[in-house]
Amino acid sequence: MDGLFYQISFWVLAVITVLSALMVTTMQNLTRGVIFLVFFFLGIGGLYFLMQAEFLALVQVVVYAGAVAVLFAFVIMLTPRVAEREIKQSLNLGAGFILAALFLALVLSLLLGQPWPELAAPGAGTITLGQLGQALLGEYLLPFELVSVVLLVALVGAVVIAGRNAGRGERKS
Amino acid sequence: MQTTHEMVVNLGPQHPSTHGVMKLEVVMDGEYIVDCKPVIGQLHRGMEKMAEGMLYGQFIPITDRLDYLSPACNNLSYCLAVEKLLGIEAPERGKYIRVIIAEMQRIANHLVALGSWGLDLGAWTILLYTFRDREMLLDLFEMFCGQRMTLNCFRVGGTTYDLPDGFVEKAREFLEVIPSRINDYEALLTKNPIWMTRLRDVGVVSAEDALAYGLTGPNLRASGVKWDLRKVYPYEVYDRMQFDVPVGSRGDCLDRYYVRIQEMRQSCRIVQQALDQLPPGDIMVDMPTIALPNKEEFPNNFPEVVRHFHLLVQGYAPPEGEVYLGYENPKGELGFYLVSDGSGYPYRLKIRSPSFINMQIFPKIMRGAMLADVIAILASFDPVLGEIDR
Amino acid sequence: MALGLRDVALVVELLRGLGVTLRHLFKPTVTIHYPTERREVYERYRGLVRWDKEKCAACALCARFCPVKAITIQTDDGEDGKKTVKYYQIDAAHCMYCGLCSEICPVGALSHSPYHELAAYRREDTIYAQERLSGAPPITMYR
Amino acid sequence: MWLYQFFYQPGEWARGIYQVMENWAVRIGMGIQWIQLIDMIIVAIILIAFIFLDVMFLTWLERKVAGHIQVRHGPMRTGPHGIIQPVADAIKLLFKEPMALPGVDNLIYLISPLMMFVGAMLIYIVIPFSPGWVVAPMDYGLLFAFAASGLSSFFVMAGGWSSNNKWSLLGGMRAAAMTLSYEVPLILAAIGVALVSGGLSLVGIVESQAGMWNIIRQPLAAVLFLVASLAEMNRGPFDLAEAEQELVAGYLTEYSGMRFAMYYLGEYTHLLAGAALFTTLFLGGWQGPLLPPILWFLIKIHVMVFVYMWIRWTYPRIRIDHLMAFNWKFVLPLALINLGVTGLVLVL
Repeated sequence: MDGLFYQISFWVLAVITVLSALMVTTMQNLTRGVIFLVFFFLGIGGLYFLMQAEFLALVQVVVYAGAVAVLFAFVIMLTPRVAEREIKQSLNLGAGFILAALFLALVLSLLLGQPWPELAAPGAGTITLGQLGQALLGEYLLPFELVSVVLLVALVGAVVIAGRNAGRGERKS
Repeated sequence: MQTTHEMVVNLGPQHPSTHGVMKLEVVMDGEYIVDCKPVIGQLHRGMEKMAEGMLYGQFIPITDRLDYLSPACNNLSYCLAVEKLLGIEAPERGKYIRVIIAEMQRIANHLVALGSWGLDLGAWTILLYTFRDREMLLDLFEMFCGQRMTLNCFRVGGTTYDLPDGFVEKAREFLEVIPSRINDYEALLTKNPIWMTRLRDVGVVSAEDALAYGLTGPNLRASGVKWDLRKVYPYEVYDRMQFDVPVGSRGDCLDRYYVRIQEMRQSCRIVQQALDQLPPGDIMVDMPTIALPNKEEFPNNFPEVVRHFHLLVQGYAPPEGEVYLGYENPKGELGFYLVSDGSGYPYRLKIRSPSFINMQIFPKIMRGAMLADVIAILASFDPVLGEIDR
Repeated sequence: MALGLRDVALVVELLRGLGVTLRHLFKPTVTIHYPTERREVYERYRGLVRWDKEKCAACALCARFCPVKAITIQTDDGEDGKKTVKYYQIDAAHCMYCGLCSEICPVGALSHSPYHELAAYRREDTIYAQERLSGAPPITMYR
Repeated sequence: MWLYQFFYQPGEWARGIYQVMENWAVRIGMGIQWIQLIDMIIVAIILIAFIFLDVMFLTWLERKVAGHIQVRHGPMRTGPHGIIQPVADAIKLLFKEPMALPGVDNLIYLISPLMMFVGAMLIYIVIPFSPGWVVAPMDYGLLFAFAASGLSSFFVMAGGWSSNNKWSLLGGMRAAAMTLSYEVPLILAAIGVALVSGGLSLVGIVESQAGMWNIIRQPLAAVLFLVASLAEMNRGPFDLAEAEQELVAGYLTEYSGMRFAMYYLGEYTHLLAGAALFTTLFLGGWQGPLLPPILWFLIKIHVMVFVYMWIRWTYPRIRIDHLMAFNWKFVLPLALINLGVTGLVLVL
């Protein structure tokens, strides 16, 4: 598990993820930001792979890199005059540093306190797809259904809002 | 309320599916068309002014270039107009030959229209099949008058060429093959759900609108108006031919497609009957003031030579007056309005080209359609820019 | 959308369309490979115009009647009062091969040849003057 | 015997080779990882070589099939029956001058063809060519294939957007909308198969089809998968993304030279991947009576590719709103019904 390739690929993926996350935030041109968002999601997917959570990685790639990024791109590309506007970086670096330092302190304090769990041997802690399915439709059936109802409501809401100015083209004639 | 960002797009002269150099300035809101303005004139050659400087006989090859997909029909309608001006008629055999070639030209025209329409909607293969069948017709034209597209085969008062010997057999052979080919197109397209959903209720033209905008030809008949000049004013020998006029019901693209397919079948029937009733006899009206003399007996027969030169330098001198004659061109009613001042040169020639008139309805039916429909509607009217710009 | 249940039966039509294309897949092809194989033009084909110097009576009827004025002719009167042709030229680029000139020539000096591959690299080559007006045109690359 | 093992039990043959390499490496004291690295590199080279060669063959096949369907020859001049045409195309595209366009967002303009091609090639990692010949026999193979194909649709849109041209914007938008909405029935149809053969791993699916091919057990899912994969590949009656007649060339309008070649090859890799997925899911991957498994797999793939081409050259293009309505009102419900029925059948 922790051979040479494991180390190499871990560091490569980590660099990709952090760098693209950085680029997403600092990039002025919005569409480029979306591209780096896709690389960011792929990087995270790769990291999940390394941690043997294959199903999670694939869902991450399918849902995030495949669909959410496309929706982001749709929003940026289709709403008029959004893509061209350059996002100016706010210049008060001072406030930025302070906030960052505070946040870092908070995270470190949490992390160092906890005992680092030894990285589980492969296959021990990970649950197989079958168990995941059983759990989802077994004990956790109610929360699963509730979540799907919430999603349905969101879907119907989106359709209604989008459908309000339908009949495009005709209204002009 | 801030409208979404509207795009002005030029379905410009340089576009794969505008059937020539027509430019459609289209204002689009997303995929939907808000407004559309056709811009023409790129192919204007000033034919009507050219006619004023030419003798009646010289202008015939120019009419080939009007609707370059059906040159024989253009020649025929010009010659008929001049004959009406001169008050003469072609002889029997001449009329039959003209009808045969004109109806074959109609089939060839509809084949091109159907092929390029299928191509515009993504069905690549239908284009190749229709052009393969049109090739047989072009061979027949080449056999008859020596050219495949710019035929220049008819003259005022008849035709210059008689049917070559192998022509009738080859034409009959063609008539056996073509019905099965049309069935192939029908199998490929007519009930194909994709083709139907692409064309059903797209670019609907009601009968009143069609008449109000002056549509003619298959586009008018698709809207349910039974108006075919070959039946209304049967000139040449159309009154001796049994054929029926296909008429659509809803006036949408699918009906225009249906009318053209049926018209091809009817034209085959006409050519079949004309070939059966082909009478012997001469092919040019034997009036000295019209027909060119026979060249063999020139050296010794001097008055004939004088008449030959007189005809070709002065041209025929039609009586003063004006005439208008509309002919059922495959695209609609192609009309020639001739004003003559008694000299050999026409005083004024106005060409009523069907595609130019049919095109006026584009802005009305394109509004609210989608971009893909614009292409389908454009192809359903089968415009030819040579005719629109003259 | 128009695809109601009635249209579901149209799936058979989709298959029929596939049948047609499959049938055409095995049909012999109809195309010819142009430069290597050629199509014989028909006997009445109106190709490049040929001019016969002896027959020509220098009446300039053809130059006058040509709709696009592709023919230029210069005549001078010969010894025994008969007119002869000093210079005769047909611009194959202007000519639209309508066949009117060969039809009206009183002495039949103009006739059509089956040559239609008249592309040339220089504009002057499309102008066929005196001697080039008879016999075959210069060999084009794809002959 | 060696040849028999090569063709008929490629799995053991590959393991034998690996053993030989391993003891050789141990003898000269090289670390295990380096052996795995070399092994991976060799496998990668073989896979990419297969993809490139087969894609070039596909471009040739497409032009010949299109030709003969349209009663004409297709390329005949480059080599006997135009065999060298793909090489000629590749060289031409190599030397075509890629235009430097004003107002083009260069980063995305350059990345998207590359990433689209990568996305299309990722699918081949999980496809079982023959027993043992799988780059990564993951037990979520099916899900990985759809993740990879979903990825490339994003870059088609990014390419369309970044080439700063109205037509390609429209093309890109259409492509994204289409691939997104047709991914759902595609996955549902594939899940139907996974239900029947129990498990998501492609190798398992192929083995479960030993008795009867899935196309018989899941005919409706096969048809739906065919339709949805056609839309996913922007081919056939659904090629709205680069509808030449409407959008001039859709998202490919501003691409020329090698960049266009990347998109073009990406499309054909997608076609091959779609055909390969269809064979593994429905036509029983490498199962076949007489011939070696690898040959069976290739034959089935190219039969499927022919079917895809045959459909493309027969039907007109569907309109964008019909496409959406066709999906949400026709293909998706059918996929759900199919899933429900399969579930019921399995439970009872």
